[in-house]
Amino acid sequence: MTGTIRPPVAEQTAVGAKAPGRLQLIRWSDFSLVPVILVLMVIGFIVSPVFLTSSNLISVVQQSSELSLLVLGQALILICGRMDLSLESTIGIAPVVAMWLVLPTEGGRFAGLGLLPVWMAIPACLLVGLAIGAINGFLMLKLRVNGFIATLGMLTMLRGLHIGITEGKSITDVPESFRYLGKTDWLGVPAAVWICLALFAIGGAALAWLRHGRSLYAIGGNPEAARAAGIRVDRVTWIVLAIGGLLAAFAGILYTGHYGSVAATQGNGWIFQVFAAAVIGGISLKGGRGTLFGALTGVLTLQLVVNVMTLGGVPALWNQFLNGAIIIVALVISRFASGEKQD
Amino acid sequence: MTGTIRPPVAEQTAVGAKAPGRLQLIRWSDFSLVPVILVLMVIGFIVSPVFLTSSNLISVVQQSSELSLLVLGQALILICGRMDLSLESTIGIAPVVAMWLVLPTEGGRFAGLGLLPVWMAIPACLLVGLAIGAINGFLMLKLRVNGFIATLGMLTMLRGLHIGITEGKSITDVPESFRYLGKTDWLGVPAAVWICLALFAIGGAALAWLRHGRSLYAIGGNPEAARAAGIRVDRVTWIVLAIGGLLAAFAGILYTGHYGSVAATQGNGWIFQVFAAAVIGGISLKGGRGTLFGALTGVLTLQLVVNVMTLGGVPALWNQFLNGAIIIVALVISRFASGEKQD
Amino acid sequence: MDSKRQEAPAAVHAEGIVKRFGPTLALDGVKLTVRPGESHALVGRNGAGKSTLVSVITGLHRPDAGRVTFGGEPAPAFGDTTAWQSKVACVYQKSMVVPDLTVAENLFLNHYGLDRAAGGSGGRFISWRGLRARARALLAEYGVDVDPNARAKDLPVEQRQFVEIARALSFGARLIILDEPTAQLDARGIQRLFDKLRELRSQGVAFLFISHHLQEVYDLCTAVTVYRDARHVLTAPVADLSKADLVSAMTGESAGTAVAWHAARKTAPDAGTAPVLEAEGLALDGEFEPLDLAVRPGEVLGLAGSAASGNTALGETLVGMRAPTAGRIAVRGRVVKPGSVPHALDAGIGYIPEERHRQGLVLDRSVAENATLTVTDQLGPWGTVLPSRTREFAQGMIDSLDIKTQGPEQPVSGLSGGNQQKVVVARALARGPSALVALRPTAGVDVKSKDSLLGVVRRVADEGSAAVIISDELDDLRVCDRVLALFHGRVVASFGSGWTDRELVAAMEGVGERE
Amino acid sequence: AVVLAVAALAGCNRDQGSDAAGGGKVGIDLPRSDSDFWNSYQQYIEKGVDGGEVEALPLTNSQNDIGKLVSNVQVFTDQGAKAVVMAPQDTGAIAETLQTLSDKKIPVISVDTRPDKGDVYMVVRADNRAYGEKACQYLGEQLKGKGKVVEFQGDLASINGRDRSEAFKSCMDQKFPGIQVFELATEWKGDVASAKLQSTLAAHPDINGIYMQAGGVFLQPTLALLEQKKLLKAPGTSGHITIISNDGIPEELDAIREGKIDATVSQPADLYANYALYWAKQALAGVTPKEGPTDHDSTIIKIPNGFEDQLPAPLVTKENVDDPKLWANQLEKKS
Ligand SMILES: Nc1ncnc2c1ncn2[C@@H]1O[C@H](COP(=O)(O)OP(=O)(O)OP(=O)(O)O)[C@@H](O)[C@H]1O
Ligand SMILES: Nc1ncnc2c1ncn2[C@@H]1O[C@H](COP(=O)(O)OP(=O)(O)OP(=O)(O)O)[C@@H](O)[C@H]1O
Ligand SMILES: [Mg+2]
Ligand SMILES: [Mg+2]
Repeated sequence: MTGTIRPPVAEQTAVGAKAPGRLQLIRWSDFSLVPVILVLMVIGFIVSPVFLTSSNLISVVQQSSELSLLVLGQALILICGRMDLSLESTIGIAPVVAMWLVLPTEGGRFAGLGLLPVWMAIPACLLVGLAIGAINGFLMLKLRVNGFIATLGMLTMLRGLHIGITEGKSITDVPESFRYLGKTDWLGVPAAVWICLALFAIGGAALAWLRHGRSLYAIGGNPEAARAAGIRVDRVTWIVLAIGGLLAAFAGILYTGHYGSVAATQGNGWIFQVFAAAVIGGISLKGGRGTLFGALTGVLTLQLVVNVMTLGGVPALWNQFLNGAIIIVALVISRFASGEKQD
Repeated sequence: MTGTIRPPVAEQTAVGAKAPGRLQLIRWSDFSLVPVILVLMVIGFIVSPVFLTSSNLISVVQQSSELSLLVLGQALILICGRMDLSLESTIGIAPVVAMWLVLPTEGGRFAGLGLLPVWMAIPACLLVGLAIGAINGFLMLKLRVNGFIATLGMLTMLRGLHIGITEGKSITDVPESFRYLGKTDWLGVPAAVWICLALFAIGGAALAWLRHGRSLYAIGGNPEAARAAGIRVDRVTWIVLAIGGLLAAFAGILYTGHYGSVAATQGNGWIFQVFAAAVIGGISLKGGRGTLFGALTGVLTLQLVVNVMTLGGVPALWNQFLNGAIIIVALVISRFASGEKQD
Repeated sequence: MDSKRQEAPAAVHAEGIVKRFGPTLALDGVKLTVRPGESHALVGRNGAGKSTLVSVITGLHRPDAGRVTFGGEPAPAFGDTTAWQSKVACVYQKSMVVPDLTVAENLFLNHYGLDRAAGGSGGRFISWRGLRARARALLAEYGVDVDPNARAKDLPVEQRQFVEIARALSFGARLIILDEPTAQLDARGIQRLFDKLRELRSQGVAFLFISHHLQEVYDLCTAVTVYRDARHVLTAPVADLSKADLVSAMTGESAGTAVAWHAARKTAPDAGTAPVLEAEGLALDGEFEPLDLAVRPGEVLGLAGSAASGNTALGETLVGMRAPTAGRIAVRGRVVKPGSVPHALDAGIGYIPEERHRQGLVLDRSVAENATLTVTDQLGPWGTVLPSRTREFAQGMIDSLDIKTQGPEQPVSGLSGGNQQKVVVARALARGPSALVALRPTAGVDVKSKDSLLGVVRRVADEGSAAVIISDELDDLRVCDRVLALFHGRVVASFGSGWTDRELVAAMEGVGERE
Repeated sequence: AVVLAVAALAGCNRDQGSDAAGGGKVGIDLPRSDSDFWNSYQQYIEKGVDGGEVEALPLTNSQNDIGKLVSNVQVFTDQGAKAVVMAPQDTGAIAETLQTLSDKKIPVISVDTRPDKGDVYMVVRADNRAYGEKACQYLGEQLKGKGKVVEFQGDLASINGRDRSEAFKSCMDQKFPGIQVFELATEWKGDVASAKLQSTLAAHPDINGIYMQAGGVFLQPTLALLEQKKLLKAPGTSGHITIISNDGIPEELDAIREGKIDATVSQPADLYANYALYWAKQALAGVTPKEGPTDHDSTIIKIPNGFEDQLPAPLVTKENVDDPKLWANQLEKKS
């Protein structure tokens, strides 16, 4: 009896044997929005023949690219059981600070400090994003204040900083390095789209197959248990928050390149879209559940809705109403398709 | 035989004994913002001698009155462990629908349906609020979708409905009944302020001394335990959500009276303020914790900050930045003053 | 008189109860009858359906089929929990306190002594002063020294459990259900509870008592019902049933012979060999005072102590969950960085935490993922975690620990409590620890599983590792080669493997300490 | 119901789509739907389109979001628009899009704002700076160069608001140094404006004048507050606060008639719409605009990236409030 009781130790089993069925990395619930997307496509096609042209579809995905990066960052943060509202401001303030540091003190419309050489613009921007994420981490993990309100404060503060620095104007003298990514096509599809897809793929792979990626689920699901299992909960959370800021800053670079300037309202009001996309895509606000693929379908759904409504010429007055209605409908569909209560 | 089955305790002790200290209905943490308010008052006094005049202070509380009603509703909802973002739109849509039903089909700038007599304006408005809360309850409790996103959808949808009905214009032909409360003074203080204080007092008393009020804490703290204790969790939650909508509609009446018209953007962007006030005031976003008194101090703190900044002539460009910074500072202070981690 | 009682309607009678949770059939047409004044035990292995039945007969779950009567009358409508409460009071297996509320309020939750019928004030408003006084008196009756103003979440587990028990018993119901009430209590607490129950029984109150400690069944109960795999197996007077018969009814196998894991009476480990796990001057302010420990290869050390003895804190310090205020810990001579679980893990310390739901499991994730949480660095090259290796590894664990599950992919939340506990053990063993620290490893685990879990601990030691069991359950401590008894943060006694129950309990209770 | 609506829309739109090849269709984007002014603009646009001025694709609305605007323009080009009418609220960020459109040889009519960069066929606007200056001039004259004036600024991130603020400020500084200006940032919110005005009034009860950058949002809250404070006194009486508004919506004209406010700068929604469509038609016809005065009381000037039709923005006071040429007086009441 005792002979069989001793459980295997990891190294011993490494040789492996017949695998009795794939480990379900992907659940059906992750695909719950796919039918919605298909229905939207059919409606789109009925509404306008333009819908299915590659140029329209490419423009839909390109317009999704910046939002999807925020959703990527937010999804990672949500999976490990936190929230970061300030991503919405980071997408604007990070490029602003970078340009402030880089642009010359005179000559342009926007007077910078000229402290750094121009090639530093992108690194500086990313660093600012990282720093913002790290500050959020400090507030949540060291001071232990409520993350929702702390990042809400950051959101307001950073937006204020943005307006303070730019005096409410958009910055149009954007360094060439920023423009490049927003304007270039690779294989006929905007570079930004490829980059987003790549980042989602990397993120998804890390969550599925890397030990640190997998640890996010444990941390979000039960931080105490994760700690007892030897996961450095605070450190990982902090890194994830910083990565969230980094991704938002990168989204800021793409946005700036895409529209050729840093808008004064860059990212304003996006955070609700971000949450809606993530949750409709199956990410739990309580942490520990969801996949990046789901989040991506969430973004696409919302973006397709907007596109179809535009093509369909929905009266502007009723646009927002439909938008809200569709969020609710998508939410209900995703809840019943996945069969899980969402509490 | 059965007579003695009752454990003897209850009768024996009903007489009670020496009470060594009040039952802590109010904890120190509820007062954590009081020092902040005092400091703000000192700063205000230094900044401008006008600050401490009764007319200025009355204006601060009057401006807080509509926001504080939303906070009251949200606080009740948060205490029982839910959230309602759509309060932000309810404050606008409820008066709009009421007027739509009441105002004549022609003659005014805004064409109503003229379905109801004018005296029905206020009851209709309140009913609309109640109905919105009930719909939120249906989504959360029957369909079991995520409350945050469902009410976010409602927020967007109701805002869209508002714009759709009013065609984006403000409604200025407001019935006299709406104006009355916004304009009247009782004992030198606006009626709205008295009403708010009364509602907070009633709410606070209900939470402290009524069975159904107390049950909110149990529901928010541990819904299973609440159910096992015989509390009708879903029913109570539903009622609380409806009350939240009702309070928001009432706030809409006060707002409309106060500003003399239903603005197209009435309440736009308030929900973050509402959450910030509630959390700074010690209400937990996880449910089951906090008092209405705390929530009220939260509202006052935020409103005093705005007042002091206006009086101090803070440059407009840096207004928002300071606003955000102050949310964070107040949050940190309230966290350390109460000594509780806020996770 | 006996026959007269037979004719009185049953305090509760349930029959043909069927309850499904998705694909799981939790109850398959079971029946149960508790007569007035009877103390009735319900036993069965983990996942047999006991707690589900409790939920059904207390009105928390609606059965898919079957019918429940109280005293011959049909049960109240589903959802009318208040009506159910007048029929039956219950201490659930799951904690049913509201953590942020005070003890007084938890005791009178939703009643507040307002109902005149129940001897209350009949007023509309809650009288906190009266409530507090009544709470204090109620607690005093159980000898629990708790401030009624304390918040429930600040109480130790044991006192919280007493709050729940006191609440259930104070309703004055004729039928009281206790689902594993003793799992969180120490010996003295159990004694107090039993005294109270016997007193109530003498007043004619009926009990349904669920426990995995069969001895308690024999101590307290007159009749027993056994469930196995969601079915009713037998109901019999306790006196007619030997312990071995009871166990074989529960497991469906003829009772095994001597327990396999009992401390092998081999020669005590050679004092000369270097200790595997060593602690010097280890102390944590407010929990335990400086103490030295040394556990040698092949040795299982028991740290016995009741709830307030500080033994839990000691265990958590050993594994790095808490940082000691003084002292050092070493494994095989290597000093472990204090207060760091990853370092402790690398040094070879394995950890079975006390409360599985708090520290042991990520409930939403799969069995495979939970079981491999500590070995994610060994399941693939370059920090990857290969699904195939994860699955294989988990399958191995499931087989060897006999975990009842649909497969490695099933979320842990769908397992029964005992099987969940086995997943926690699997997680601790996954790294092949040289020193295993187990806190109350068999809490809430059925007899058979308990055997196998303790057997695992024993085997780990026999293969040359060291093990520390921190518990107040005598059964757990029987595997140990050496037992140290803690009282108020100090080691008060030390035993070899030949201790008697009485000695050890006395030491844990602090009787005759500081000789 | 939503599905039905979508299907219905789908149905009617399909017809339009199929004959798109027939003529030069114009894509028209509206900047926002929550303001009186822009909704009036929309009505005039729809009237013009229905009247056959141009053929238009379904109207879109970019909700004050540059990203939405860009995607709407993309949709227009996908649908084969031959000209685009837009009102970019962010004059910097639209540059890329203008570049793209110019590459595709699609002329752009920019309404209300002058893009910083990128080619436009015609900018149709009344100068926001002129609004600020007119308001300053009027207040300065009424107050005889001294006193205290409150200015409700719009959103600092809005070009229109900023232009008005800057022009107002520089005019006040240069021409009326005796007037003290309190600038209140409001984010275009009436309640914020009311709260800040109340605080300012507490500190300076002797406020003499108010400049509201947008009547649509500030008018009613301000009047309500002044009424409550009993500060709403008839023009000419002592303690009268001179109020000048901006927009020229019907409610403002009513208020002028009732003597509640003194003046407003009328932002000509009708002219915006009419000349936006007019220039779109000219662009489709391939006409090159000429500099100089026009037949509609405006001047066309050359700007670095195109032309600008500077529409008149009349100052409305009690004297001319009933002028039928004012756009607000042409709106019939709802029936
Ligand atoms: N809420 C639920 N959802 C899904 N399955 C459930 C649920 N509750 C119980 N089950 C299933 O019902 C079965 C019986 O569970 P139950 O809790 O009644 O066992 P038990 O006899 O109390 O076991 P233990 O001795 O471990 O307490 C289990 O296998 C479990 O999988
Ligand atoms: N969400 C759920 N999904 C599926 N099954 C569940 C769920 N929750 C509980 N169960 C089932 O309910 C049963 C009871 O679980 P519980 O946590 O009460 O432990 P238990 O069975 O009483 O075990 P123990 O006696 O060891 O404590 C388990 O068998 C479990 O399978
Ligand atoms: Mg159980
Ligand atoms: Mg159990």
